[in-house]
Amino acid sequence: MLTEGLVVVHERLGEEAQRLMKLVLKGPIAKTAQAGQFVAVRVQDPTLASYDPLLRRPISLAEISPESDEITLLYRVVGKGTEILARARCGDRLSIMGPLGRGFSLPEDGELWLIAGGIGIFPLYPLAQRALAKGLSVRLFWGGDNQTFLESAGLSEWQALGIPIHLSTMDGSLGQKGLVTVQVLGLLWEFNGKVENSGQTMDGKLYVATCGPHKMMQAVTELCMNSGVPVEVSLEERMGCAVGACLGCVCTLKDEAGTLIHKKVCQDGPVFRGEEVVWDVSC
Amino acid sequence: MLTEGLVVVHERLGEEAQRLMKLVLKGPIAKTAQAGQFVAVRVQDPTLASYDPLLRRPISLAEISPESDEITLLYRVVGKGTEILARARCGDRLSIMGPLGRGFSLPEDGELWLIAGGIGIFPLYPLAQRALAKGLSVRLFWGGDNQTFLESAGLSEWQALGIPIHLSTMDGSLGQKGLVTVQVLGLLWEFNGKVENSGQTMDGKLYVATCGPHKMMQAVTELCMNSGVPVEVSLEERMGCAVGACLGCVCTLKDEAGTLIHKKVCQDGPVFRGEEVVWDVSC
Amino acid sequence: MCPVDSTTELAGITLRNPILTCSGTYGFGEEYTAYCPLEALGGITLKGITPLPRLGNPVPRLAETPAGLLNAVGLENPGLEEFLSSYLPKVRKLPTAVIANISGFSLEDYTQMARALRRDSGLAALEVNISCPNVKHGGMHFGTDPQSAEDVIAAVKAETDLPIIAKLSPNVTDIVEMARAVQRGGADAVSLINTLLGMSIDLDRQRPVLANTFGGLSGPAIRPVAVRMVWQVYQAIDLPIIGMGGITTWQDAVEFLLAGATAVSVGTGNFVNPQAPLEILKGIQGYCEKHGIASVRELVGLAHKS
Amino acid sequence: MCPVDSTTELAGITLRNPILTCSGTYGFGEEYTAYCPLEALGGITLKGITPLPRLGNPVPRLAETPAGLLNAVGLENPGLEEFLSSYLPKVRKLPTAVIANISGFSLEDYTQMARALRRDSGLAALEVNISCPNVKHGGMHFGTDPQSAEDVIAAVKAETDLPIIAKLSPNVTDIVEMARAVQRGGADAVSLINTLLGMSIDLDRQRPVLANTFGGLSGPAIRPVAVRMVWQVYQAIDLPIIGMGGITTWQDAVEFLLAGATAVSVGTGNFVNPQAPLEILKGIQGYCEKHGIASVRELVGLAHKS
Ligand SMILES: Cc1cc2nc3c(=O)[nH]c(=O)nc-3n(C[C@H](O)[C@H](O)[C@H](O)COP(=O)(O)OP(=O)(O)OC[C@H]3O[C@@H](n4cnc5c(N)ncnc54)[C@H](O)[C@@H]3O)c2cc1C
Ligand SMILES: Cc1cc2nc3c(=O)[nH]c(=O)nc-3n(C[C@H](O)[C@H](O)[C@H](O)COP(=O)(O)OP(=O)(O)OC[C@H]3O[C@@H](n4cnc5c(N)ncnc54)[C@H](O)[C@@H]3O)c2cc1C
Ligand SMILES: Cc1cc2nc3c(=O)[nH]c(=O)nc-3n(C[C@H](O)[C@H](O)[C@H](O)COP(=O)(O)O)c2cc1C
Ligand SMILES: Cc1cc2nc3c(=O)[nH]c(=O)nc-3n(C[C@H](O)[C@H](O)[C@H](O)COP(=O)(O)O)c2cc1C
Ligand code: FES
Ligand code: FES
Repeated sequence: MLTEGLVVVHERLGEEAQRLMKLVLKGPIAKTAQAGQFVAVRVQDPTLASYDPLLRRPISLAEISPESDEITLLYRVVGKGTEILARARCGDRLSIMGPLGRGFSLPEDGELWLIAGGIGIFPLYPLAQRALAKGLSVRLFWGGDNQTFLESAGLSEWQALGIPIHLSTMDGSLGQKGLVTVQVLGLLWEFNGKVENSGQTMDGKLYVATCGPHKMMQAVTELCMNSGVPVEVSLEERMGCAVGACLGCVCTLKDEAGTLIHKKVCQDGPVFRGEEVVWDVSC
Repeated sequence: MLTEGLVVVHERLGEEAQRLMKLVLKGPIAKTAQAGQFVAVRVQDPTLASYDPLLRRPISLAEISPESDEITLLYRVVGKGTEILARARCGDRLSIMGPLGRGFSLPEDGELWLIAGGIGIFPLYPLAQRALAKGLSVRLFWGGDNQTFLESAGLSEWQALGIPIHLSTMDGSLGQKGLVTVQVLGLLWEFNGKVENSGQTMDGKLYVATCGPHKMMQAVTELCMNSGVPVEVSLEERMGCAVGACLGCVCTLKDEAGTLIHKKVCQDGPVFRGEEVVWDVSC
Repeated sequence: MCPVDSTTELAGITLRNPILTCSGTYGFGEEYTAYCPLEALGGITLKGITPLPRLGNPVPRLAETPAGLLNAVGLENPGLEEFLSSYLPKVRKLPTAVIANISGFSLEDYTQMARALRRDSGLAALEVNISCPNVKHGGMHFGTDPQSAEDVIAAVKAETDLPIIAKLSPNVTDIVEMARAVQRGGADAVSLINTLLGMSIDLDRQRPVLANTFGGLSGPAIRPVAVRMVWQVYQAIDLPIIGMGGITTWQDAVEFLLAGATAVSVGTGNFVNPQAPLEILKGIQGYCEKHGIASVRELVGLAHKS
Repeated sequence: MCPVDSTTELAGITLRNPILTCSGTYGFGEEYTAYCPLEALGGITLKGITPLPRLGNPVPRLAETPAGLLNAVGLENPGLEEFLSSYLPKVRKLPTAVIANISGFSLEDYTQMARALRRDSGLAALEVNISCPNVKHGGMHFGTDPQSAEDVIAAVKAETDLPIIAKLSPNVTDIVEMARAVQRGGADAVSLINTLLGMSIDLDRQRPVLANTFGGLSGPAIRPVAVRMVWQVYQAIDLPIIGMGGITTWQDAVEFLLAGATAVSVGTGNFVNPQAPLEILKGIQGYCEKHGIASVRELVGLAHKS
C-alpha cells in the first residue's frame, strides 16, 4: 500500500547525542500492520523531484495504534536519508509504502522472551504489547552501550509494561556489564532446569524473538537451538524495491533438504526462523 | 565572499498564484554590495550532502541595507531549485556567494529611466534608491502580465518612492495595454523634443537602466541607441561557477574594433552597456 | 478535444501505451500489483533468466550513490526449467504485454532459451541482455564487441518466432556501432540502456561496498547518458528504441520520447515511487494535450525535427 | 600524535597536498582566490588551451541534471600565443603548483603547444586532454583509439621536458587499454576521468537544452563510474593516477584515494562549495588521524589491500 502519512509528532527521543527520533504518522496502515513489519519511507517531500538521496528508507513499526490510525517510527539519524527525514515537521506529509514484510509470529500461549541489542529494541515493543494482550508472559533482555542510551531509547515505556527486564550495558552503567547474551544464557539454564524439574518438554512453552546486531542474533540463535527453543530473528539488509522485485536484499537460508537458498528480507522477512538462517555466508 | 545568511524574513510576496517570494538574509555582504549585483545561493542546507539540485542559484539583490546588514532577495518559484529554497524557514542559514558581478553604474547627475519587464523590476529598486539619494531624477517604466502581477511584485513600494511611474500590462488591467517599450518610445520623443528645444545635447542628461526579457532589453537598447541615450542592460544566463572560472555563462559583445568577443555574465556583467551587446547570436 | 491516443507499436507488438518496466526491477510481475495495476501498463519486462538457476552474488548487492543506485545482483534467477514450469503459466495470464529477458555466458546459453520461448509461450517479445561476459571467449563481453553481439542476436532470431529486442550496454565507445551490429543480426528493436559500470568504497571498512566490487549504475544520475545514446541511435538506425535509464517522472519519459524512443521503461524509478508508471502515463497524456498532439506516437523523435 | 603528513609526489612533482582542481572549472587560477587560498592547494589545473583562440560553443552551454552538470563550453580559450604573453607571466607566480592543460584537433596542435610549454615556463606539468575529435582523421577521437592516444602522448613527450599527465576520456569500452596506451606513449601520470558524454532535452522548446546538443556530464552523478575506472587502472598499470569526477566532500576524495588515486582533483564541486578543496584537505587529515595513518600517501590504493 502506498499512502501519505501525516506527521503528527516528530521529536527527539532522549538525549541529543543519541541522535534518536520519534516520528508518529497518521494514516490507514495501522489497521493492518503486524509487529515486526516495516515501512519504506520516502525521506523527502514526495512532491519534490530531487533524487539525492534516491531510495526510500526501511524503518520498523515501533508502535501500531489501529484505534487512532497512527504508527510510530523510532529511528537513529545515521546518514543522509535519516538526516533529511529528521527535518520533516508536523503537518508535513511523507510517502510511505507498507506495512511490508512478514513480522513476528505470536505464540498461542507460553512465555515469550524478547532479546534486543541496541535500537533492535524498536520493533519488539508492539510484539510485547500484543503478546501481553493475549495473556502470554513476556520477558525482556536488552543490551546497549550505556545507561543514557537505554533511557533515551525508551526504557521507561518498557518498565511501564510491568514485565521482567534484564539490562546489560557495555560500560556497566546500567544493568549487567557486558553482552546481553550472557544474561540470556544464565536464564536459559535456569529455565531449562525448571522445565526439566517439572518434567515438561520445553516445546510450546518458551519462544524467543530477537532483533539487533547480526552477531548478537547469531549468538542468540545458537543458544536457543542448543536448548530447543524456537527463535525468530529480524534481519537487516540494504533494500532497493522493498517489495521483493529487485533481489537486492537477499539473505541465505538452509531449506529442509539442507540446500542453501536465498530469500528476500523485504518480502519473505525481515523476520525468519533463526535455525534456517545461514549466518556466515559468502554466496 | 562565501558567507552564511541567516533567514530573518521569508514570506510570500503578493498573490499566491504569482509564486513570488521575499527572502531577507542577515549577513555581512550588504556592506559592500552594489545595485545590479547578485548572489549565488545554495538552495539546500549547506550541511546536507545532497546534490540534487546541484548548482547554486543566481538571485539579484533586490534591497541592500548596510545599516542592518540585511539583503533582500525577491524571486519567483519556477523549478526545483527555487522550490526547495522556498522551504527555508526563519532561523535557517543559507550559504551565499556574493556580492557577485558588476552592477549598474550610478550617473553623476541628470535623469535616470528604469525600464523593467516582469520580475526584471527586482534589481532596479536598490538602483532607484541610490539614485534618489544622490539627487538624480528617476522615472520608472514597468510592464507586466496584469495588475495582480504588478501589485504582487512590489508596485506600492515603488509608488512610495514618489517618482513618475508608467505601467503597462499585456491585458490592460493596469496602466497602458501592451508592451512597455511603446510608452518608453513616446516619452523618449517628448524628452528629445525638450532637449532640442532647450538647445542642450542629451549627452550627460538621460540614462537608461533596463532589466527584463531579452527581447525587451534589445528593443530598449535600440530605442536608446537611436536617441543617443546611454543604456545599461542586465543579462541572464545559466551559471556554473558564478565567479568567471567555467565559461558557462558567456554573452557575445562587439568590441571597439567591431570584433565579436565573449564576456562572462557572472563576472563582467550581469550589467553591460547596451550598445556593446550582440543580441542575435549564434556563436 | 479527443482523448490522446496512447497506443503504440513496437517490433510488431501493439502496446496499450508506451510505458514498460525494466528487467530486474519488476520481478516476475506480481510484486508491484498492490501499487500499480498491470493493466495500466504497456507491458512489463521480467527479471533476466539464464539456462541454469543462479544464486547470484553475495550481499551487499546494492549501494546508493548521488541520484543513482549501484546493483550487483549477479543475475539471481530460478533458471529456464523452473521459469517454464512455475513462472510462465502465471505470467502469461498477466493483463499486460510480457517481455522475457534472457542472459547468457555463451551462444548456446542464449539459443537454448530462445528455443524454449516462442510465440506459443504467450510472451510478447524476447529481450536479449548482451551485457554479460562470454565465458567461452575469455570473458570478452557480448555487449561490447559488435561481431559477438550480431552473432548472438542472429542465433536467437533463428530459434524463436518472437520479436527480438536487443538490450545494449552503455559501456562502449560507440553505441551506434553496437546498434548497427544487432540490427544486422536481425533485432526487431533495441533497449537502451543497461547500467553503467561503477563502484563505491566503504570508508569505514576500506573495502568496496558491494561484495562483487563492481556494480551497475542506474537511476536519475545516468539519464543524460541514456538520452544521448537514444538520440544517437535514433539518428543512425531505423529500429524502434525502448528508452530507459533514470526515468522517474513523466518529464523524464517525454525527454526519451522526444529523443527518439518509441517506448520507455521504468526501472529504479519504481523503487522511488511505485506508482511512477501510472503518473508517467498521465503526465505524457497531459503533455500531448497541452501541445495539441493527438497521439503519443507523434512525440517520438520530435526533438530531432523541430 | 604527530600531524598527518599531507605531502605527496606525483610524476616527479612534490605537492604540498593531494588536492588539485580540475581543468575548465578553475579558470586561470585567480577566479576563486577570494574563496580558497591557492597556497592551501596541492595545485591547480588551468583551463584547456588550443593553439589558436577559440570562442567555443553558443549558449546555453550548461544544463543541470540530477546530481550532475552537462557542459558544452567548446574549449573557449585565448589560444597559445595570448596564453604565453598574458596568462603565463601571472600563473607562474601563483603560490601553488600549476598544471597547464592542452587540447588539440591534430597531432601538430599538441606538439606545437608542448614545444612552447617546457620546464622553464614555471609550470609544474602538462596535462594532455585527449578527448577531442581528431579532425585530420575523420573526427575519430584521440581519446577513444589506443594507438592515437599513444601517438599523441609520445609526440608531446618528445617536445617538452615537463612531466606529462594523460587525461583520459571515460567514454570508452576499456579504460585499462587506454591507460596502457598512454603509458606506452610515455605518460608520467594519468588523470581519470573527463566527462561522460550526455545530453538533455528542453520539453518546452522540444529541442536539446545545450546549443551544442551534446555535453560532458560531470559532478556527483558520475563518481561511481570514475571510482571504478581509477580502481581498474590502479590494478592494471603502475602510473600515478589523479582521480576526479564528482568530488565534493572529503569522503568522496578518500574514496578515490582508497581506490588508487595518488591525488584528487575537484571540478564541479567548486561550483557547489568554493571552499570544497579546503574542507576536503581537512577531512582527509581527520580521516588519517582517526585511522592512525601517518601520511596521506598511505591511503593510496588501500581498498585493494585490506
Ligand atoms: C527491515 C529494516 C528495518 C529497519 N528499522 C529501523 C528502525 O526501526 N530504526 C532505525 O533507526 N533504523 C532501522 N533500519 C535501518 C535504517 O533503514 C537505516 O539506518 C537507514 O536506511 C540509513 O539511512 P541513511 O540515509 O540515514 O544512512 P546511509 O547514509 O544510507 O547509511 C548510513 C550507514 O548505514 C549503512 N546502511 C544503510 N542502510 C543500511 C541497511 N539497510 N542495512 C545495513 N546497513 C545500512 C550504510 O552503509 C552506512 O554505513 C531498518 C532497516 C531495515 C532493513
Ligand atoms: C544574474 C541573475 C540574476 C537573477 N536574479 C533573479 C531574481 O532576482 N529573481 C528571480 O526570481 N530570478 C532571478 N534569476 C533567475 C533565477 O536564477 C532562476 O529562475 C533560477 O535559477 C531557477 O532555478 P530553479 O531550479 O527554480 O529552476 P530550474 O528548474 O533550474 O529552471 C526552471 C526554468 O528556468 C530556466 N532557467 C534556469 N536557470 C536559468 C538561467 N540562469 N537563465 C535562463 N533560464 C534559466 C530553465 O531552463 C527552466 O525552464 C536571475 C538569474 C541570473 C543569471
Ligand atoms: C536491481 C537491478 C537489477 C537488474 N537486473 C537486470 C537484468 O536481470 N537484466 C537486464 O537486462 N537488466 C537488468 N537491470 C538493468 C535495468 O533493466 C535497466 O536497464 C537499468 O537499471 C536502467 O534503468 P533505470 O535507471 O530506470 O533503472 C537491472 C537493474 C537493477 C537496478
Ligand atoms: C565547465 C567545465 C569545463 C571543462 N573544461 C575542461 C577542459 O578545458 N579540459 C579538460 O581536460 N577538462 C575539462 N573539463 C572536465 C573536468 O576537468 C573534469 O575532468 C570533469 O569535470 C570531472 O570532474 P568533476 O565531476 O569534479 O567536475 C571541464 C569540466 C567542466 C564542468
Ligand atoms: S529490496 Fe528488492 S527484493 Fe528486497
Ligand atoms: S558562471 Fe562560470 S564563468 Fe560565469
